[in-house]
Amino acid sequence: MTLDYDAKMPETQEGTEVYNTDPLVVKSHYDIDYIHSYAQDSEFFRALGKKKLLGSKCKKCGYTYATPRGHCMMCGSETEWHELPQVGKVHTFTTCYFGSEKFLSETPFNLIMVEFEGVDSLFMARLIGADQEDIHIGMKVRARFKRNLQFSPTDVYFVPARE
Amino acid sequence: MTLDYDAKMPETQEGTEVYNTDPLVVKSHYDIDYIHSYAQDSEFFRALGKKKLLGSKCKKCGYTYATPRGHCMMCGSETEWHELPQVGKVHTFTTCYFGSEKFLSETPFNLIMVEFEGVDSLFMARLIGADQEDIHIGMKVRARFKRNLQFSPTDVYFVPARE
Amino acid sequence: MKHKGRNVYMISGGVTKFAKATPDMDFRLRVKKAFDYATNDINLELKDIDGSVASYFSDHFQRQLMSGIMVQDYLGLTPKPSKRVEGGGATGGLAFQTGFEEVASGRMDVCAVYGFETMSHVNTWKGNEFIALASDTNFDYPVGGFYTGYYAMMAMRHMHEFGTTVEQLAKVSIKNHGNALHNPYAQSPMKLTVEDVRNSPMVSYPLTRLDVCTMSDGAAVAILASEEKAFELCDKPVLVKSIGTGTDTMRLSDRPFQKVPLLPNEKESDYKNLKYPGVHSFRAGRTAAKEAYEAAGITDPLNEIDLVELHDAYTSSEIQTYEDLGLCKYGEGGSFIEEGKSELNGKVPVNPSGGLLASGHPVGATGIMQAVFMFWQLQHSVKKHFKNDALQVKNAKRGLIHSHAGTGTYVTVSIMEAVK
Amino acid sequence: MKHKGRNVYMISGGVTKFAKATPDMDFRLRVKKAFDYATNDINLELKDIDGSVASYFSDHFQRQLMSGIMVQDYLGLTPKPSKRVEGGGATGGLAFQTGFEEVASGRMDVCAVYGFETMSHVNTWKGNEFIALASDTNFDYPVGGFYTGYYAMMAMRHMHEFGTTVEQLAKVSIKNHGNALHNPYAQSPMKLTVEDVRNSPMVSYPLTRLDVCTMSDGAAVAILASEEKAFELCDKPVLVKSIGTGTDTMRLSDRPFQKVPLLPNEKESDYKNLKYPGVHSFRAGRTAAKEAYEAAGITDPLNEIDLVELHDAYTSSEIQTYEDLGLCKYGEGGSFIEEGKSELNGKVPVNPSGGLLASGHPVGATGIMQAVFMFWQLQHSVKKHFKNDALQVKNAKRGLIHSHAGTGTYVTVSIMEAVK
Ligand SMILES: [Zn+2]
Ligand SMILES: [Zn+2]
Repeated sequence: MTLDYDAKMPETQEGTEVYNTDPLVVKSHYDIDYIHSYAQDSEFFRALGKKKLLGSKCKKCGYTYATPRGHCMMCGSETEWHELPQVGKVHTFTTCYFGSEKFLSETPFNLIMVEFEGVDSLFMARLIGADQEDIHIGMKVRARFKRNLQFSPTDVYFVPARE
Repeated sequence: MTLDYDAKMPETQEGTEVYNTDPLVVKSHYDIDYIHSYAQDSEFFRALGKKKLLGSKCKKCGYTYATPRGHCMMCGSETEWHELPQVGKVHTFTTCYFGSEKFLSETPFNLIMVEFEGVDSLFMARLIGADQEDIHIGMKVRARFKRNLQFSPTDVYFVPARE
Repeated sequence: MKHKGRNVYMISGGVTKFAKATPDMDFRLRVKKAFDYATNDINLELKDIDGSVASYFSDHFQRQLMSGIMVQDYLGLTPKPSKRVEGGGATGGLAFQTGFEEVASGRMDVCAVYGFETMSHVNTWKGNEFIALASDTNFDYPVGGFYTGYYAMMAMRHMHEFGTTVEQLAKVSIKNHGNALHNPYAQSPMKLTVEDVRNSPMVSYPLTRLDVCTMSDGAAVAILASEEKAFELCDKPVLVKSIGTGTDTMRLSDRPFQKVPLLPNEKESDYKNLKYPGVHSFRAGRTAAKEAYEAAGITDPLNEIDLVELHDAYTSSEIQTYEDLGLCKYGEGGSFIEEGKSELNGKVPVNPSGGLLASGHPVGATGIMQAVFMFWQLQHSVKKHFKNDALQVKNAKRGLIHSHAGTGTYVTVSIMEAVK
Repeated sequence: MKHKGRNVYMISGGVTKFAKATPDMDFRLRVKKAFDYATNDINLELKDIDGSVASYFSDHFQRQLMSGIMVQDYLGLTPKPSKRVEGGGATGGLAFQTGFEEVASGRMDVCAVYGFETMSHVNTWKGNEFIALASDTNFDYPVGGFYTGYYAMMAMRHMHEFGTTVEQLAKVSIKNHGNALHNPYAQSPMKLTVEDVRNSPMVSYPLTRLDVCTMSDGAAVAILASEEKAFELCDKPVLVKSIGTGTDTMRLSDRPFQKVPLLPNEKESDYKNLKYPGVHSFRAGRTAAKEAYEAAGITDPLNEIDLVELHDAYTSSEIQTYEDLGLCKYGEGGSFIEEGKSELNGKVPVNPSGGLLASGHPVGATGIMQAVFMFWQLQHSVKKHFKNDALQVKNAKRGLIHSHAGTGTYVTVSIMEAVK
């Protein structure tokens, strides 16, 4: 090209949404598609498809986690997979009437921390089949699994269990 | 509700895109719509619609900026708006053959830093009407403005000017 | 502390009025306003400042990475040294402590710590989502990521362990919103009753709207200095006597069940059957308090601390924090507020400013705002800065500030003392 | 430094092999690998560590806010004190210096500094966008936000001011990729010619693919300690003699045109007509070097420093940095590489490890990786850790590490010295 002294950017009708002019307030959008690896925790998510709930057990000190953890925070050693019981108790709970934008349409929903017999730590999950006033600490709950996985920890959820 | 021991999350066909199973690699999307205020710099963007390029001038020490700055970094005092000349020189330049995802479709494009007579700092902009091999440091350029604003600093751009 | 570094003093501070949205100013200008207030108060010049620490929580809220350098630049502090410090809700406290270390280590004589957050960039529920991205995005966020939900579960367990009641939670809200009636910088001053709190919309059981702080735009600045410079530049510097920090696991699920780390005024038999921290207490808060108390030689916190500004993003966490700080024993937090011990005229006023609940919580600014309010208390200059002295704690000689990140992942405690 | 704090030593280090993508490990496990390497090397136990500093650049890259606490947690370091430090590309250097201050201030006896970044979370061009979000999102990012473009403009001006050539840039690429042939941790070892570099795809004129570093997954850990602990825990500790930091404006447009801040070996007449820094030089780099040199008593850097690991994200910035560090005068950077002065067997080997260009640049890990490689050089233990001693600088007694954020907004310089 030689120099074009009269070059002109083409006009487009791609506008900007403006919420105010003084100060000038505009809408600005951003989005991202991540390539996200579950890395050393992958087996947890795959196992949900086999209706298995996997925690971790320290090979050295035996501390047992209700969550996937490649290494033990107590002694620093490697853990191995450890199948969790599918029945536990409500250690604590809440019912969310509001929430993050992503989950607003699902409100109200119950969150619980589950304690399992013989396991040293807890597991956080949704509880369905009970309203806020039906839930109490110590209540027995059991795990259920989705058939069509989303490879999310919500592929497992809990329901009330008979005492 | 009384307790529902057989409660079941409805199955959906909302699946997850999976790139690998071992390790488990999934697509995860995130997007945000911001309510963004240009705040004390608003006038710069509005002025582009009147084909004016506004910089800032320190009320106290007189230092002149080719960019909007509410306060002077030299002495900490407030600045006032200061209309910039619309003709300047290329202080430095490049041509981008690759870029951020958002601008990939616009490559190759030229970026320049413009120096203006009597102004202490520079202004970054696109240059059109010239290919990489036509551009040189010291080259005269002039500002042009879009008619349909996007309230973006690209509402002003530069083209080669006759010496 | 292992060995003592140089003495560090706070010599000035500034805060913007926190508000839901202040679109007329960007974060740089907001910090500049707080910074100018602080520098004008003692006629400090840019050349007196050796460097800075930037405090903000979230690139997402800011819609701008490396916001710290843009403030450094706007304030005219380039090319001086600076860095950004972050740790969720405790960001301000951590940045304040980093400023302390800049001076204590001998590197800087005068260090400006500036904090800010722009939370009006998105609507409230998107804001809650941003905050929830600071929980484990593989295991916690997807389950219904919402920090109020996490705190509500902690509150429920605290109620279960200790018999804490929702009325006791409400009393924290009443106290803090009430104190704020006299704080011109506060976002939400309100005169409330227990019924008001309990009847406001339920957010996450048992926490209602009035048990939870709001989102804010705001900025705060603290200027720290060495002993020599402090007395040269300021008529009434305040000593930062000691600092402490604790951490805990990201996932609530992973919190252990062990023994309580004891303060000097506690004994093992106090907590025979208590598994600690579980999800009812903040081990990081206790750890931070222990470090700060040991370095300051405090063995009886309730009697050796005159006032406290603590991180009450939730009414329940204020009660839990009384216990972590050893103002009362674990389990006694509910009665501590019920008996009025943390009221403005109580044994140890807690959040005389109104706290986060009523002052607002622009995350990166919050911990520094606490330092500024505490500085004014210990200078006995509340009247000058608030234009009224209703909130001036009369005997304020030694104060504690406390900053806290999501479910207690990072907690800081710093002790400040009047010296004149 | 105003006053001297306690002496600080580096006592161990670990690095993962940097790679484009390592999906088998998340960031926590990557840090654990580097951490275990460091602790095993000197049989350090968790109980020996007083606290930590977390180093990572971007919440966007991590897809996780507060990633630091998840590492703290994974390493078993809770409830000990920690915080995250950030400053773009200089994050690692800033975190290393923060660890230094934790020890120098007397707060910690042993501090673990861990850095990491997961850049394989997005494709390369999205990654470039994330990085560009760390330029002014109102004024620079929308114009075509691309850091290689910004650096290319700086390089063009450097060529204009000083006559630097693209062949000289290429020589930096050849040197660093060549050195990496002997570094088993390096991502991109390559034997190159000037033609290879110039014929590789043009990214942003005049910078080609081989003038620019790549994105990486990786982690690095440095363990710092007080004098007493250093000699107790480690056979061959290395002194961190001094630290320095500088900053500059976020927008390149706002950089001033003033006088060069002189080093002791320079005089005003050297730079009669040079407007500084403009966009050809990094004022923050010069500021950082001045602070570090003054504190270490260095007056003649070229003769008093034996080797350098510097931030060569672009070949042009390595040349610019020779000048900022005073290894040569402003304007002489091109001939400095051309004359082989920074070669492995030159006057002062620069980036014997291969630098960022060849080792990789997982942002939060990078500055700490430099510290680890320098530590091994000064311990004369390269052979042990690399399984070959081709890169061991024979006379390595005093080294300089240099970390740098986008267009020189934050720059750190730290001086390390062998003591045994
Ligand atoms: Zn173990
Ligand atoms: Zn001025």
